[in-house]
Amino acid sequence: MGGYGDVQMIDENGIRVDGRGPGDLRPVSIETGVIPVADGSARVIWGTNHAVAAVYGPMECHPRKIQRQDRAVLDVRYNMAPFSTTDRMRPGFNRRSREISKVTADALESVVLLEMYPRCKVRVEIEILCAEAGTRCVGLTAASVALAHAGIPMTDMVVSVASGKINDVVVCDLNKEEDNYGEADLPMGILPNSGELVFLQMDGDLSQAEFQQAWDYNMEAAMVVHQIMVDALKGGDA
Amino acid sequence: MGGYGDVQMIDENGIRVDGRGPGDLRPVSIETGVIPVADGSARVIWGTNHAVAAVYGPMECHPRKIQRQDRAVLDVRYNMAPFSTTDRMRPGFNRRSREISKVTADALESVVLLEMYPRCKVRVEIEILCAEAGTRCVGLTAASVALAHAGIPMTDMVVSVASGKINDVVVCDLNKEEDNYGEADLPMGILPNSGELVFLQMDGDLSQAEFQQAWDYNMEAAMVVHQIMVDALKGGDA
Amino acid sequence: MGGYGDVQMIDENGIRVDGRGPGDLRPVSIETGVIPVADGSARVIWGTNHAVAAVYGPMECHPRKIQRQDRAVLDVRYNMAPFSTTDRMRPGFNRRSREISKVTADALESVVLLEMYPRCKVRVEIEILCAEAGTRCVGLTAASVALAHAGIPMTDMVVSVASGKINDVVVCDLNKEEDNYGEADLPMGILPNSGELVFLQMDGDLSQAEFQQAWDYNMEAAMVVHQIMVDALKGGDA
Amino acid sequence: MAIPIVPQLLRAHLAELAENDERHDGRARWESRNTELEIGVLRNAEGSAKVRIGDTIVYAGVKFQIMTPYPDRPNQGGLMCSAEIRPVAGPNWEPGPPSPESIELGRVVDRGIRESGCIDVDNLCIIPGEKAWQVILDLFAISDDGNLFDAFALAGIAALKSAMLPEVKFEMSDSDRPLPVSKTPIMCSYHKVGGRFVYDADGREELGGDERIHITLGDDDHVHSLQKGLKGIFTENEFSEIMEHAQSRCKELREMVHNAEEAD
Amino acid sequence: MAIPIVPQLLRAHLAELAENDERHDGRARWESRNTELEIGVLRNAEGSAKVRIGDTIVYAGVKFQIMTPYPDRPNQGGLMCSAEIRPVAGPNWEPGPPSPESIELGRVVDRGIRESGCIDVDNLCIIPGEKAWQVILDLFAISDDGNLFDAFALAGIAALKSAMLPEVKFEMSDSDRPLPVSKTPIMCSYHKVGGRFVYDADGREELGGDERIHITLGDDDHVHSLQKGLKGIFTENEFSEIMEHAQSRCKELREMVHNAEEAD
Amino acid sequence: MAIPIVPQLLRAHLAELAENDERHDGRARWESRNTELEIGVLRNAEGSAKVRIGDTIVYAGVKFQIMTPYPDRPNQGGLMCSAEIRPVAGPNWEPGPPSPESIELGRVVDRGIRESGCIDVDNLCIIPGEKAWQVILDLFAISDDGNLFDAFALAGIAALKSAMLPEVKFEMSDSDRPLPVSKTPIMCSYHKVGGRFVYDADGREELGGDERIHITLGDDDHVHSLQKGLKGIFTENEFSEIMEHAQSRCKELREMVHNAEEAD
Repeated sequence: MGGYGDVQMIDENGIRVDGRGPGDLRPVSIETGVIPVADGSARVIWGTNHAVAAVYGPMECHPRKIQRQDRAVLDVRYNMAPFSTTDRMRPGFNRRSREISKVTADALESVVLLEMYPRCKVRVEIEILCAEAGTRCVGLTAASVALAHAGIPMTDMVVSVASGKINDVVVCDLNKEEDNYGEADLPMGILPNSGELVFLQMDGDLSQAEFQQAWDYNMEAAMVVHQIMVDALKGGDA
Repeated sequence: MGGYGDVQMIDENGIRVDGRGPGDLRPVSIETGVIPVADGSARVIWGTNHAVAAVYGPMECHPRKIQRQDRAVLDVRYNMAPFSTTDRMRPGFNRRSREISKVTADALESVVLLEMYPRCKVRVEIEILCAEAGTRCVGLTAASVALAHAGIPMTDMVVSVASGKINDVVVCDLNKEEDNYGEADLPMGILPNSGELVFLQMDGDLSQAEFQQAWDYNMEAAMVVHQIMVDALKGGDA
Repeated sequence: MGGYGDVQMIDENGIRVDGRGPGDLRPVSIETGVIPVADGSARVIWGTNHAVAAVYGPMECHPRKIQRQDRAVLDVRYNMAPFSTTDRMRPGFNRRSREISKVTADALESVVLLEMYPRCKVRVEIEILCAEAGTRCVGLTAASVALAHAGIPMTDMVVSVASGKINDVVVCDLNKEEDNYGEADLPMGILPNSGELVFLQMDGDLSQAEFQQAWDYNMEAAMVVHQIMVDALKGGDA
Repeated sequence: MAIPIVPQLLRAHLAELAENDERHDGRARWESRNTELEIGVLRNAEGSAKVRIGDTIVYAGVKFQIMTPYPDRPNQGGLMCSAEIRPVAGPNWEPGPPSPESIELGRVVDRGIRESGCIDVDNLCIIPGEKAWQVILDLFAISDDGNLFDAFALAGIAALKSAMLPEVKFEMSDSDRPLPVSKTPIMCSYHKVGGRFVYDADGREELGGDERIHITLGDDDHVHSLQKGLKGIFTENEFSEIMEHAQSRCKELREMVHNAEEAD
Repeated sequence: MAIPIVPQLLRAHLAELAENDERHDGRARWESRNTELEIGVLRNAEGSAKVRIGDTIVYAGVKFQIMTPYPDRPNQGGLMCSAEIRPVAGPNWEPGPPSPESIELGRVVDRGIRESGCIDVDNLCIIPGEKAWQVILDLFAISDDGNLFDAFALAGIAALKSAMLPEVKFEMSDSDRPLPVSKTPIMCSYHKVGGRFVYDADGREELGGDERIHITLGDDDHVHSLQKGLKGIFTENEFSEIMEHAQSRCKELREMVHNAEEAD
Repeated sequence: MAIPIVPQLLRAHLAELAENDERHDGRARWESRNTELEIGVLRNAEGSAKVRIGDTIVYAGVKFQIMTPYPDRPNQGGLMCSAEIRPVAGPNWEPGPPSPESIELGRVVDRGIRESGCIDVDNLCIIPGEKAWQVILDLFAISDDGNLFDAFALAGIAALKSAMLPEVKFEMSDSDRPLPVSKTPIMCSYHKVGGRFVYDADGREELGGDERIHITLGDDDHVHSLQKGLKGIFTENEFSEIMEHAQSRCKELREMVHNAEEAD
């Protein structure tokens, strides 16, 4: 977190620069079937974030050496397009995208019934086309919808949201400025049916009480986003 | 193409800086057997270009995964030696040499009878020791002679020449200065027996009429170079 | 060798800056068992050099393609930790460490009875934690002790020492300043029981007579270090 | 009608169709798939376009950087064009460093735009010898059902023509101004399928076809770039036929770019 | 007692022990292995520490470089934290570029230290806009028997707290001065083994366990960094239990760092 | 006489020949193959040489760049020596990053030249602290039938001795001047084949042999560089015998370099 205490991002009435209250989400919209050649796909517009996710498989797993006798391998990649950021991002895997790919895979593996497809591979590709804070959450949410759209069986979908702290106030779903200048960021991956977690990170500085507030905001927001995911899947392809 | 219209490279009588007329080739000489450890090899001196090509194979194809059941694999590499250019060239494959390797392989695969050697590999190695414009043509021509020298069966040899445009005049076989400051470059790979093409690129600006003139120059020059190739192969090794 | 003739490193009585005479070694101490998870390990403190070596194996050899039917493969790596040098060393294999790994492997392969473990691999890992001249010798010596500690059979241990020349005087076991500003460096890998060699390099400028003197110093020093190695192996783990 | 996806069978199937001058999706030999162009679709890019040709979907985004001009060309800015086909775009695209195919794609599209001279690099100078604009055009495929070349080229020129030099962000002016783009080079690509060339091959035709030829033509039918790809032999007559079609089709696509510009 | 090393059998074995609330080495669920900390152990590093937790042994070394501050932050120096687990550290660590595991390790440890704000980067400025100190913390494992995360984090903060800015070497002063480090962030890591979380898992427990959670707490129980790793689901209650243990254990380890400092 | 190329059989065959003090191509133990040296063969290099030893053919080219001297050595230019053995040179050389063998080759040749002091780097300074010449010697094999070490070393020193500092191109003077090279270091390489060392091993002897020793001697028999390569044990007596031969052979090769220079 940048931690520039002197940028004022929330006023005395608890109204944030983009007009939201502390516990409000940005607008979220979801479409399925946006990548015609994929087995499943989704687009998530979240604030001004724009992510697409494609699912390929279950397919034959090669190289053979990564094949598993008892279950499918889940191959997840998160990537930012070069034009997705204010300053151009050089193409190619970097440490950040590698790590986000890994935690996203860890989250999804916790819910996908991989044992149903021994010796297979399921590829999940997340591409951020426009990035405005919280892309790992947006990407994980998009991947979850794309898996459902591809008909891959899961125990539950994963909904991912990040709350944080700005000007010493805990707020829900940080936007870009809040992410740059805020004091803490707590992204979580939540199973909406049980309230359990499959993904958790946090950076910055939160007292134990603030931490609890951010946690609660994420839980509430997850239920809202979950409904949008369900509606998109019911609504049929774009 | 550089496109510096203000460098005068051809006079009012159609005489170029190196004394050639618009349709003239630079001097070309070819030797075979210049790499004793190779199965076939050739050296082409073309103007002050200096290229050598070696052919190894047909040999066992490894790694296995690139092996083909019904034909041989043709593995072609084009490379510039670090001392081949005015400013030293850093060793290692770059995008340009990768692309030239690919178009050279595409051209040669069109004529080599690869079906005669199932599960084998034929390696073609092109090294530019001195570069003075048109090295992709010189290299492809050298590779073609080296394949013949190695006794690899082909439907025809490939002859490659590039014509272009300087000071609004279409000319044959650009030299280095003409390549740097000219307005267009049209390299072609021609089968001398049928006049058919296996390689074609073009950069710059040519009207439809100029394009036809450059095409015709290439066709004529290819016949001249073809005779030198045939003579070299008949003449025995260096 | 730096070859700065004007840095005075030895006085008229043959006393070096660190108090040693021309033929004297720096203090050497050796411990075994310093890496609990390894099959064999050693730490060598030599002057202010600090090296650790670990041996893993004999173990199954993979990737399969490097497996040998008639003997074990010896996989040796020499590496300097980023904090081992005055200016931080960027992590990752460089040409110097690659070459030292190779000559170290060549030396050890000459004595390890690899035929006793067909199709296996033995890994030898050398890490320099603090570097103060002569690290290839210190590392090779540490590796030799770690192999013995792991119970890998050898025809003899390898002892490695470097002598050289400073201010036109031949001296034994160069320290860091002497290595930086000296005129020659002759590292050798010696089998203490036969006086034969398995490792030899040299850089700088030595007349034939100076060369013989440096050679003789190395032979004498090797016997001293060998005794310390034997004592460490007898003494039991740290 | 079931279409075989094993390449060997697919080749035979496509050859059979070709004998009757048919294509597997019912198109005529020189007919293109439905082609759509949208501009201004990427908020963080200074210029952008999305192109859909059948089930092929690509984006192009333009970004700007400040560069120091090369010492021998103190008045010139630069143009960089980079194509990425990431594994999102289809079952057969692999992660890892750019494949020879995607390198060729980027270079062929780059050349068509660069060689047309549509971007006047002398126009990009800010302070001679010190500062100039570098234009970076990134081409990005999200769904590959064939003919990425033409999709990239179309999205590329449209994105450039919609791009604004970010003079406000770089504190050089109070308002951004459009990037000057003087021409509209257009690429048309042809694949040999079942022994004869067709226009706008889809994924199946690429898989079961032979060589391809890419032609970039400028506003006045001038040739700016050619590229033959893959193994295969072609005659002068075949080439003339293609060139003739390209001259008429390029005009139509150029119109589409101009219409999108005006609608913007 | 023989312990199976085939992961499948090992999982079963650990699960069986868990049913009786036992661990394979006899420890209680929240009990750590013997933990030792030494500082000032690496002569060529400007600050250093060695940590041993059971059979896990790591070093941390601090080096300094002079950097040019970023234009938008002319008064700030930098902190870089890099973790290497080379093949010396165990039979399963491979040579080559950093694995996803070691990248995650470095980033998680880095974040805990960075986000605590213990290094005031404004304090590292030498000449505003021109020169500043860059602190480089290198974490280096030589023996991995599990829980490298906590070992690295402990060695890292201890090495930083022992580091001297090399002002003599860089000809800026007649004597070196300590690097100012204002806080002591401590990481505690928990692994799910046999269905319940345990503290300080060793190599076998990592091999036969599921997800792990890393918590970095500051001087005042403030949370600075969290990370859940690996496949696995956990409940809010499980997390609360871990957080409670972390609050007490971090205090003990912080004490250990302070004692080592004083003894130095 | 058919010569087996399976290494195991080849070893046996070479050992048998060695018992009668014979070599597979009829040479005596200390006899070299036919050795030819040409200089000035590469038009775009500022200095160049081609060496042929039997069927081994290599080129060396010298290029110059302007460098900024290192702060601690403001009066010094630099020498960089790089060896490439590309797959053109033989059936067993693979494409890709430099192999350990080719890295060793480059470093051993580099050292022999560098350590002899034949290039006085103080002589390469143009403006102290600002500009100096960097000499780049590129060694390039096109046909490898063994003993690339000696071929590279011979071509390298000959190329350097023929090199002209390109003062015209860099606009520093009206005419180029020769690079000052004060000594002529020469390398001789020995391989253990069939149990005894031989001089100038060819490709087969390298394949069926054991360790090798490389010796670089200067004008006055001074030793400048040594390297033992590959697995193998040797005695002090063996080494003395080699050193004695190297002293006489280096003189002959040095003569060859001087003759080529004069003929130039």
